Parts: sequence; C-alpha cells; structure tokens
Amino acid sequence: MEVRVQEAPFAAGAELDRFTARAEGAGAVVSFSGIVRDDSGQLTEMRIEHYPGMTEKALESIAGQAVERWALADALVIHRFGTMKPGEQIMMVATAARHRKHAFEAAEFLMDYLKSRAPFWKQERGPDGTEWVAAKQDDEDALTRW
Amino acid sequence: MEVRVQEAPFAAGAELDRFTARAEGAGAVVSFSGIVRDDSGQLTEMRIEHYPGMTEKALESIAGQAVERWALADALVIHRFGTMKPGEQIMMVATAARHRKHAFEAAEFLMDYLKSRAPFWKQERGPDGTEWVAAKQDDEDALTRW
Amino acid sequence: MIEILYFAWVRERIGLPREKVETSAGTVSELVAELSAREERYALAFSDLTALRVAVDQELTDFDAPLEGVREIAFFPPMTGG
Amino acid sequence: MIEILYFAWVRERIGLPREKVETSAGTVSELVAELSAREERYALAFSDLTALRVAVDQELTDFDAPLEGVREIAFFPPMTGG
Repeated sequence: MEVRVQEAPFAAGAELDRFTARAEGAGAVVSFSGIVRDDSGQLTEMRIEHYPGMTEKALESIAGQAVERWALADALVIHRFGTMKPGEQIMMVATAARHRKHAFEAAEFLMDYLKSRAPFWKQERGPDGTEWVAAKQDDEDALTRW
Repeated sequence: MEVRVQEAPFAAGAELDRFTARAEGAGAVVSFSGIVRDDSGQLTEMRIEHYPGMTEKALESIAGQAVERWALADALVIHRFGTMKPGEQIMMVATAARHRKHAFEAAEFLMDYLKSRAPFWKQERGPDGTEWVAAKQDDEDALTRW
Repeated sequence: MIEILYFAWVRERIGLPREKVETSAGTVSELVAELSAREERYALAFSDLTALRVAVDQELTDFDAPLEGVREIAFFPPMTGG
Repeated sequence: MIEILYFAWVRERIGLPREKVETSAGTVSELVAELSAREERYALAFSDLTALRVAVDQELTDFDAPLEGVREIAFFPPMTGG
C-alpha cells in the first residue's frame, strides 16, 4: 500500500507500470486519474489546499479499509496540492485484485471517500477572481453505497 | 476511439499516458489491465485463440456502444492473442469522461462484454498438458446489469 | 458454398480450423444436423448445442438463424476474453 | 492551550491559518460559542455550522465532541478532494 501527498506533478503511466509490476498474483488492475477540467473555458488555474498531517492519515485510513474489505493485492493513492493548470493531473488511485469486480469496486470506494472525506479544498481562478469549489450533494450521497 | 487486436506485448503505462493526453475535456480517466494469473502455481503458459475479422468488429461495436451510452470523450481497447506467461498483461481498456461515475461504469461495461461477447478463447498449459478455460456463469450473469 | 470455421475445442474435435461446404440447409440447425449425420467427429462436436455458440457472417446469432446469402459460419464454445 | 486551524474560506473569513487559544470550553460547540462572542469575524465564519466540518486531533468528528485532552482542532468547509 502506498499513499503520497505531494505538490509535484506525477507520471500516471509510470506509476501504473510500477504498481502493476509489484502486484503479485493480481489478475486485475484498475486505475483512476483525475484531471483539471475547464468546463467554462474561463479557468486559468486550480489551487488545492490541504491539511498537512491529517491528509496523510485520512488517505492511509481509506486505503487500508479498501485493502482489507476487498482483499486487495495492493493499493496506491497519489494526491497533489498547490497550483495546477487545466489538463494537469490532480490525483490517481490504483487497485490490484485477483478479480476485476473487486478491483473496480475498491477503486470506486477510494474515489468516493477521497471526494468527501479527505481534507482537500479546491479553489478555481478565472478572469473575475477566485472561487472555492462547493461540495456536491451527489458526492456525499455516493458514500451511502458503502 | 481505438481498438487493437495484437500478438505483441504492449506497455500499459505508455498507452494510458497517450490516451489521457488526447482525451480533451475529460476530468476522469479509468483504466483496467488484465494479467495472466497463476493460481495453482502450475501454469507454464496461457494461449489465447481468436477469430480474426470478427474480433475487431465485436470490439469496435462494444467500444462504440460505450462511447455513445456514457458520452465518453474517448475509449481504448487493446487485446492480445497468442502465447503469454504468468504475470504478462493480456489486455487493457481505458475510458475518459467528464465525471468519474461515467468513466467507471463504461470501463466495467467494456470488461463485462469483452469477457463473454468477444471471440477469444483461453487455453492453459501446465505440466499435465493443456486445458480450455471454461466460461463462468458469473461472467454471463454480469451482462444482465447493462 | 459456405465457409465454416471452428475454434477452440470445437476445432480440435472436428480436426480442422475451416472448410468449405456445399449445403442446401435452410438454417444453422439444419446445417448442424447435416454435418452430424456425415461423420462421427461432427456428431461428437455438436452433441450438446447448449455448450456451443454460433456466428453467422461474424455476428453472434442463434441456431435457428437462416442461411440464405450467408458466406461464413463459425462454431465455438462460450467466449473467455478479458 | 489548544491549537486551532482554519482552512479554505473559513481561514479567509477569520483571517489567519492557525492560532493558539486558552479555553475552558468542554465541547467543540462551546468553543465555537466562545470564539463567536469574541469578535465579529468569528461570528461570521461560524454563522452556519451545517456548512462547516470539524476535526479534533486530525480525526473528523461532530460539534458536540468533548475537548478534554485535545491538542488540535480544525474548522473547514466540506471537503472537495479527488
């Protein structure tokens, strides 16, 4: 299990290859990457604030729960903070399991918890200034599934 | 949309990076990789037979359905045939969507259809000879979800 | 003339990957009956149709599919991709 | 002495990222009331508690959580990771 909270960009493909190579006995590897999206065409950058110390603890707790619940061979969480441009990768998770159903479910669980239970806050900057991204009720509701 | 049926190995990480780079406007990229598993410790190799011509048509049809149904920015399917050792990657799919739920669902849909509706047949070779892998009722049942 | 293809253990039981056949069968089922009557190895391969799948001109279909205008038929076990 | 941390717009409204506070409050709610009585900017930041989340010693918790033995409290809006 590996959890990283970092400001620097990461190379998702290289991370996926490394993760897959060490996931012994796994038949299924699922990855998710989150990318800064510019729906309005007005986003100049996104800034992510986090709570150093608690962030790492929260991510390790979430990843540990996923590993145990789905008997994962391995799990990876990388989440950036700081300033990013549209198109840049914000975060990724990867899960390795014997069967595809478990790898998919565990990755979705990780994402649902990351969205609403890990101490990150997104702020968007455009030509008219900055705005904190509001939490979505959909994301909160997604947790009831688990 | 890209569909490839090939005997040669592929580099999942490089494919994921290339796919992500061209998936404009997507906020979410999901990938799945399938790996030759050796549960018994007796597998010397896996051979995959396919139906040239029909395989490509079936995969393109499945990928096209996924792109339309989940309004994907892009979809990728790579599936190998021929002989592979335990630990080698058999196939991968990737999906790019605006939101994570659609990227996850479309990737699971692709996998469920690939398992039971694309003309591939797996044969395992061990010390006692070869055996065709039997289709699983679970995999057939998984299709009822869609 | 229809081209028939066999895959996986169906190919092994029949002993060849493909063959061209002259037939007046109107459906896949009639073709299966015709082949099964011809030689023991076909009868063996087609003994349990629930364990088989069929594609007509590279599209999955049923055993009652008509053969008019068809160029290629394939018989194989349930698929195991992914 | 308890260390209080503020994040995102809570930090902006209160005007500082962290501070040390001497308090006799028994619960998070009591601490919030104490701070809100102290200065307008706190009252503003804490005006709608349903829009806030609280962590005590880096674990998410509720506003009725006790403060005995606690070293660090953080107030912030609902999280938006991923």
